[in-house]
Amino acid sequence: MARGGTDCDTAPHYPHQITPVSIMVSSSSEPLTDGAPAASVPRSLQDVVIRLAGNSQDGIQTIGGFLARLAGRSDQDVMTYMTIPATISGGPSIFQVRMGTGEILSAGDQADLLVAFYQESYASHIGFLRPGGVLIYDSDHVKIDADDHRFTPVGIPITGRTVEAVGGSSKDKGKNLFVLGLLARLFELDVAKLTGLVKDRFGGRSEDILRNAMLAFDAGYGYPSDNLRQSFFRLEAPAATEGGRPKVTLDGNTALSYGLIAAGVRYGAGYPITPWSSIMETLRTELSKYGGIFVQTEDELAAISYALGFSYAGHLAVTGSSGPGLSLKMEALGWGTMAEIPLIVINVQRGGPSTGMPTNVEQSDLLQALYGSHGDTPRVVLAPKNVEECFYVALEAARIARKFSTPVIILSDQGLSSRIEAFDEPELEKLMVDPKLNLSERGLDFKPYPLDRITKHATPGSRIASGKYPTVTGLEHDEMGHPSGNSAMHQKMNEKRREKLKALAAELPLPEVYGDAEGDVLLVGWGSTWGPVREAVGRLRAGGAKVGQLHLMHLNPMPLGIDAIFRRYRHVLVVEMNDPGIYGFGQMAMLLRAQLAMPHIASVAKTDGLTFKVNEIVVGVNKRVDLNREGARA
Amino acid sequence: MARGGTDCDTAPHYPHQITPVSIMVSSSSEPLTDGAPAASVPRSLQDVVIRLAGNSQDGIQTIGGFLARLAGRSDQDVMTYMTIPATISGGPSIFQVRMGTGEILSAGDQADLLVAFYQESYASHIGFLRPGGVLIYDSDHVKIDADDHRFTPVGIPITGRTVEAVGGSSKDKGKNLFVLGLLARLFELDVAKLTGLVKDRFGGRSEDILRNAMLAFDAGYGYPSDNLRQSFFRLEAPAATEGGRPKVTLDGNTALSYGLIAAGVRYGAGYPITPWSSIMETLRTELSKYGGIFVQTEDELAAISYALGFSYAGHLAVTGSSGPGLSLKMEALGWGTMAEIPLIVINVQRGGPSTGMPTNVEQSDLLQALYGSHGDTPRVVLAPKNVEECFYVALEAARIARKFSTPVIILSDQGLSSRIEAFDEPELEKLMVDPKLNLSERGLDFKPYPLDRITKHATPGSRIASGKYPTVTGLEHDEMGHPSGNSAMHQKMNEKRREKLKALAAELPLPEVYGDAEGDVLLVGWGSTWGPVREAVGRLRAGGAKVGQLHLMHLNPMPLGIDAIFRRYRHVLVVEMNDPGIYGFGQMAMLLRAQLAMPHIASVAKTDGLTFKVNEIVVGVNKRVDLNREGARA
Amino acid sequence: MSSATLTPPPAAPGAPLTKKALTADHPTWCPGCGDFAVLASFYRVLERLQYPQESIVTMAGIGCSSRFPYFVNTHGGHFIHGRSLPFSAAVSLGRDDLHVFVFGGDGDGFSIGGNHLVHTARKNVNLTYVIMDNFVYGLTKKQTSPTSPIGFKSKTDPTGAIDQPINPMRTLVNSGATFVARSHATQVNHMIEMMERAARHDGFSVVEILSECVEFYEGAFDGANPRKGGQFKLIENHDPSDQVAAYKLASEPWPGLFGVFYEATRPTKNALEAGLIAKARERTKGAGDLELLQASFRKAR
Amino acid sequence: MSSATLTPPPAAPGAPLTKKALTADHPTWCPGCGDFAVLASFYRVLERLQYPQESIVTMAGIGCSSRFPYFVNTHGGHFIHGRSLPFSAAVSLGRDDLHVFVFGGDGDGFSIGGNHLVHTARKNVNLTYVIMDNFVYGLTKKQTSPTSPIGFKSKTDPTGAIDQPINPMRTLVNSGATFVARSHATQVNHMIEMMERAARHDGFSVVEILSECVEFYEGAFDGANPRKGGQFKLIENHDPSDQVAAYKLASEPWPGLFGVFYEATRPTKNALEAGLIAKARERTKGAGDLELLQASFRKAR
Ligand SMILES: Cc1ncc(C[n+]2csc(CCOP(=O)(O)OP(=O)(O)O)c2C)c(N)n1
Ligand SMILES: Cc1ncc(C[n+]2csc(CCOP(=O)(O)OP(=O)(O)O)c2C)c(N)n1
Ligand code: SF4
Ligand code: SF4
Ligand SMILES: [Mg+2]
Ligand SMILES: [Mg+2]
Repeated sequence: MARGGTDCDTAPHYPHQITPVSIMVSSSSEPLTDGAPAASVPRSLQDVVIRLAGNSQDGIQTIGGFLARLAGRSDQDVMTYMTIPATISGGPSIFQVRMGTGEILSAGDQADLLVAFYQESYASHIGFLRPGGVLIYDSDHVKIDADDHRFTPVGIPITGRTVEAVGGSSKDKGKNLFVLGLLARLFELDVAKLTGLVKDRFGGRSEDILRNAMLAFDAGYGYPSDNLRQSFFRLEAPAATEGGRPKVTLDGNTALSYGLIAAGVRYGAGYPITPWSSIMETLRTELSKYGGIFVQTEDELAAISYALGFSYAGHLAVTGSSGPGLSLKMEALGWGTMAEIPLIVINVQRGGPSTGMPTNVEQSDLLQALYGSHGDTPRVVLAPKNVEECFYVALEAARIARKFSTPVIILSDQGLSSRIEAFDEPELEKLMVDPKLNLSERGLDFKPYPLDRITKHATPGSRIASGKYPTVTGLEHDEMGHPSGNSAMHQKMNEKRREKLKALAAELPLPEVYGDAEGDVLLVGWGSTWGPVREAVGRLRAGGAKVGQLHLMHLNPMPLGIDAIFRRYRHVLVVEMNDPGIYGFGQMAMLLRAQLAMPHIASVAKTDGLTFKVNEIVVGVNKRVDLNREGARA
Repeated sequence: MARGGTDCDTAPHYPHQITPVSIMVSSSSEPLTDGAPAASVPRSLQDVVIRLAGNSQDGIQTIGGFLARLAGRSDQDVMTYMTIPATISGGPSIFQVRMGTGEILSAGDQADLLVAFYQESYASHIGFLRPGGVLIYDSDHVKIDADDHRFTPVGIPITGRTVEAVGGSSKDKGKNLFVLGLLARLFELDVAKLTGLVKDRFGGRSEDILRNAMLAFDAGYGYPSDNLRQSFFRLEAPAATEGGRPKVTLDGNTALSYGLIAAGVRYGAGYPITPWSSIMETLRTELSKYGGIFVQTEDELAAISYALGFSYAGHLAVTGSSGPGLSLKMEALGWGTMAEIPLIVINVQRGGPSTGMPTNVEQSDLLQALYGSHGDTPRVVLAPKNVEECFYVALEAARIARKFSTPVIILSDQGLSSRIEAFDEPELEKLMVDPKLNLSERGLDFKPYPLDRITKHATPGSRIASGKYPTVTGLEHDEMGHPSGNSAMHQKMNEKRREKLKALAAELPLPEVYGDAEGDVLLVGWGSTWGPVREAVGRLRAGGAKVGQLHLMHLNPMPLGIDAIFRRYRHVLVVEMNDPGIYGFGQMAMLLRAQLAMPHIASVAKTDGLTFKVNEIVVGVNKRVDLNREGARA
Repeated sequence: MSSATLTPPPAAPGAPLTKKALTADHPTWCPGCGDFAVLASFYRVLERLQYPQESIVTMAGIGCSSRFPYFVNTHGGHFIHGRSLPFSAAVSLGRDDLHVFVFGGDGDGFSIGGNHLVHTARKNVNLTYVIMDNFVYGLTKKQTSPTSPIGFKSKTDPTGAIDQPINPMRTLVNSGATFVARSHATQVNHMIEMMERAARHDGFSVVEILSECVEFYEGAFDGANPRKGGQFKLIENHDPSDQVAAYKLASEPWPGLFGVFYEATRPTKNALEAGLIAKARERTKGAGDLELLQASFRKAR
Repeated sequence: MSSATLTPPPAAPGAPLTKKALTADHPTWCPGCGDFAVLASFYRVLERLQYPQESIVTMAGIGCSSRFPYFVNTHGGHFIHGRSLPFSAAVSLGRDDLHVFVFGGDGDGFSIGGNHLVHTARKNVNLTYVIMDNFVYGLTKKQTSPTSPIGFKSKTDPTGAIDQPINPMRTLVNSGATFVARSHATQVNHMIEMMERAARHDGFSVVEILSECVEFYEGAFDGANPRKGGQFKLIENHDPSDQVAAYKLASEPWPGLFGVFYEATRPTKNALEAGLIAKARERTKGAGDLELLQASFRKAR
């Protein structure tokens, strides 16, 4: 099966690289490939999807990350997707990179190229390769189905060649870099940049490690693949890059962390949990540079208590967690609402309920974000749609928390947390918020909880001219913050806490509808379903239906005017990754139906722990709406 | 102002008592009363409302309790209402008793008789006395407004006479019993039963205490009030009592505790919090008699963990709390949903959010009960409508928990918890559930989580014939309970957990509509608003409108067929004690709108921490619905 | 609202801080409650310390004792049950210019809040924590507390408590707190001394004060009250820096000893975090916030 | 599902309980993880104890170590992070016929679960708790744990941990646990002995086992491993019923001592609650449940 060693085994020579911009893939059969090819017309791709399938120990996340970073550096759009085994000692794992010149909206429903390290990788992922796609497999480990002619298989003794290149001592470590080299050659990637990334990563360690890494890379790069390269992938010169800002490639958790820093957040507290942890790790590392403190606490109850304490002390603070940890924060969060303390709470959603599916994606904590605490606790809830918005949502959360003196919850998710995307470097000069304590003396009429205005606390350390110091409390209270058992006061303070959210709603811009402004179906989404929904809108419109997309970042309160938009469509389908519940509606669909009582709001919801595939949305829409029949009726 | 001592100061002689059944009150002016009376036509009352207003130290709760117990013993309906000061060292406090022969549905919007111990009591509560009502005040403490002719004031030197009767040593302790004696004479209450209650209560303590209590009682009873009595209150012979069961008078928390015992619940755990505590105190005291254990834990997180442990060990267990404590239980409760453990969780709702209004009533934890945990956690939520149903709801909760292997939340409230009502003694012979462990060997095909059936756990201690022992876990799992990261399995298990609630819904009876079966307005309620809503229906119908009432005990899932009922009314108004939120709908209204998307569902909601007055509902309905105009249109 | 009439006119900046300026609402405790004496002593401590009024923060959890901050006219407040320490630790860490005092009961501190106590102590966060221990749950009206002795009859142990109570001094000595003392609410001068020393201590300092709940546990501490025939025995001949010796002292039978059980110097978390910041700033050579974040983004290009 | 092929046929009732019957899934721990040895030793302990298989319950919280119950073919499971003790205490209290074992890590037990540990211990609930202490958060991939030593570099302390760690032995000795021992995952026989003694102890028994996380804290316990040049020093000449002496022993510097630090007899909560029931039944003269409840209602007439 394996094709074995070939002719050219010399040290590679790097040609002058051009940045790949669009990639032409032809699937015509050439001698270097195994078996017979399927479709053979060369076709132009706007983008390419590469899936690397192996075990988590093989370092495929590492080379996937290199590819994504490289694409970003080359002004391409990129999005990655990975799975992490839930077991501790590793196990099957994938990394998928999609890159191209157009706007990349999802990680791709199908791969153009699959690299399979093991038999299991081949078996589990071959179904994901598009017909006519290329399969590169480690011929030392994988035996493919010779009768499967849908793909173009290329067997390469990855293990053998790596061991050969690096030397016997290091077992098969380095296979990932061999593959990186191979891909660099195939796609004519910018080797200088790529090896720069490799050196950045491994340079800090021992000389040996870097040397071995480069040996493996060179072996892959030098592996005779010219036939394959020339026939399968034709790389075109890059389009002139726009004058715009440089691209950066980050994962969602890092983007969110940087967003917090830009927003002037310098204090926080947390407790580790997947997939939230990397935010606290980043902040713990970064904040001291900015003069701030991030505390790892004994549990999540303490974490939010610390965060509220920091905020009370005048430093808008952040805490966060994932599902189980959020549940533990609900009592203190209610205090934050009652005492009207500005605060940012991040929830990186994962599969629930309970410990659930810790390394899978889900959007099932929305209702908890709104209603998780006892009592009437009006909540501000935001969700970013992609990695770039992870950065901006932090700024918006901080703005709202400060202006309305309230906790703000950000719902990110496991998918966003680890996926890498390229986006325009933010204009920090304009965005940076300078955190400052206001310790000025407060006037004679100072009251922290005036019934007719939004609460503004006096930071401890501030003198109060009247000599009457305010208190913060979770008991119902009067305008000075002193406990009050007065019935009318309770009703008024409930109103006060509720009405400020209405004031916020009134200032929010109504998001623009993408696609058709009226017609058959409006697809409504929130959070990370944005990309797949947008692609689905494209496909549905291509099929002749009139379809629009409305995507919400402000989940509660919502901007005004959504009802008018909804009325322009025959169907409103809310696409979300949660369970449709006993009445058949996903969590956001429930909120919208409750608010608007419009029976044409329904759900496309699922909870398989995986990001929506574009096709799943298209199928979901067609299942609920007979677009043809209706189109005919219209 | 005080009328001073009068003629007859001899030891009282108890006439042969007849049980008062209906009470006639006339407000004609008689020599014994101060000032001029208001309306003076004698009128028959179906029931009488007595409000005692003093300080919490005065023991007015005690005598109120006696009155309520007495009424119950006399086969009358009764309902009480009290306020407890939120401060520790006591403060203004009231106890209100409403009793009568008809069905008593609420504690009454207005009092027929007000007893005011202090100036503050007078000032705060005179507005609650109906025009023409009788005001008895302690003329040693209170100076009334002589120009207020709306009421019939009767000044009595309560303090002086009590001190005189009991002897100087005991300060003014005993005023409450003086008043009890007075009321016994006025209403011709059953003195034998009443003094029996007094002896039950004080007999256990020192001789002195009981003697003093009886001295004070006698002084009140002997106080010359014959004029007043004869002219104001005419007591009629009791109607023949129905052959039915004897009446019992209990508060809601005790009824709930007894319901749990009847349901075979023998284990539980909790942490003190007002107004939940008395349930745990009762269970801690009672369960050992039944061979059970109730553990006071270090906090609420431990409490629910213990309860889940007991249930896992085969003993359906209970935990409970009020608002803040419920928030702390949300993580473990999610585990209970995931692992499908039968469990009863009681939440005695109080004013929220946060520490809120601990001694006030509210229904603002409904959405938390449904959505307080992260992830998709289908929940069973029940609420009792009155004290009697506190007993039966426990039986229903236990039935559901066992049959569907699921946590069940019972939402009671502060109002129900402490209010005393009379109801037919339950037929325990038929109702008692015998708790039994099932330690039989489980068959070869045993699986705790079969996809096609409802989960039935194998109690530890049971042999498993296959030799393959099951696990319980909060991770997503396969049919044996072993963790599974499989996407399809997650989706299927989510469905399994959701579908069993649908199965439950299908077996629930649709509650009957009270009042008009179609027409202008359907008033929907849940929990303790039942009584005031029912009275409001009566008043609205008396005004000519076509009004019905639908009251839900099963809040989630709901019985099927509610939509059809809703369609028969032009307006559906949900009456509840919570905040209408940023979109204008109370919590239950939100759920109904989300489920049914019917725009004619709206809210009559408030959060002043007090039970709904009947009139507030009537006014609330009229504000939202122009019954006259619509009636004309119809 | 109700506090309006009770608040004194503000002291001029720089004027000495008096009890009058510090008095806020009239305490809502039961007449005779031990907590009154703790409050009065605390006013005296603040008069001695003379911190600027606006720099004092008094916080508490939930309980009778935890209503304390309402009666002290400074910044501060009432957090949730059992978690006043992490809240207040953040106030201290975030604002080294403030003087942070935390008050609470035995239930708040040793039951629901027991873990936070231990972890705040091992972190040695710079603040003073006063536990008003009455061996009972006061606010919720007489349930067994983690310090209720075996046999104590409460609403949750009608036939007498059966669980072994915790030993506050042993627990505190072991926690890592760097100042641990014990006092009695009837011994005003001792109480003032202990609280003042705790306040002046750099690090996490705790004073447990036996403070009688006259409503639900009358006479609980008579055994240590000379006026009630008890013995108020002070610690003598003890090296307070010897943790094992302190542990041993704390094991004395009821009513035990009073005074400072443990006192040590160990870097506070406040100082350690300041150290991390200083080191980081050294590495980044004083770059401004904008520069720093720009550099991070540059690396992500 | 995956476990289907791994489960052995059931042992006949009465047949001796073997490791084979006790083995469930293949552990998902990293190769070399110390927890493997703890598991193997636990099988041996159960083989020695010969409890009926169906009467054994193994529970855990969340963490690498807490996956333990999946690998033991008995009733049991995986509760939430930090709260396995109250859950398991109820299993023990509710069912005196069961043998309850609880497993967990240092984060689970001393961080988020620290308070439950103390309160389950003071209540002396009859169960055995094994803490697999690796001085790090394993499952979440290398954050500082409450036992991580100062200076340990983790993802949350990239320049080294700064908070003073807790001392597990001191904390356990003080907690009120009635059996407290310490062992090392490389010392199999010692570990078996400690776990067996803990299991046979009537009351709350705890064994802390130093169990290396080869992935995130390699070599952490070499100092106490003779094969790695360390010293495995056993406790000698110690009266394990002397709590203060145990506290002192627990204060020895790293790597400290191994063996039984504390062992005492004190009524278990199981026995105390049984006593309450017996007394109540005496008072009610053996009335049945129906009669009892009827009597309560009669009083409310
Ligand atoms: C989460 C939560 N659980 C329970 C309560 C009820 N609660 C308030 S104070 C208190 C305990 C009071 O005892 P302690 O801390 O000793 O203070 P004391 O009143 O005796 O001064 C409890 C259980 C609460 N407020 N919040
Ligand atoms: C409420 C909650 N918070 C956080 C987590 C994430 N989490 C899982 S295990 C763990 C700690 C693991 O450390 P340890 O208990 O020492 O066990 P180890 O993995 O080292 O054996 C954490 C923080 C969780 N599952 N639940
Ligand atoms: S109940 Fe006890 S602790 Fe509370 S105020 Fe009264 S005496 Fe003090
Ligand atoms: S991460 Fe550490 S503790 Fe977890 S299985 Fe691997 S070696 Fe063991
Ligand atoms: Mg107390
Ligand atoms: Mg660990």
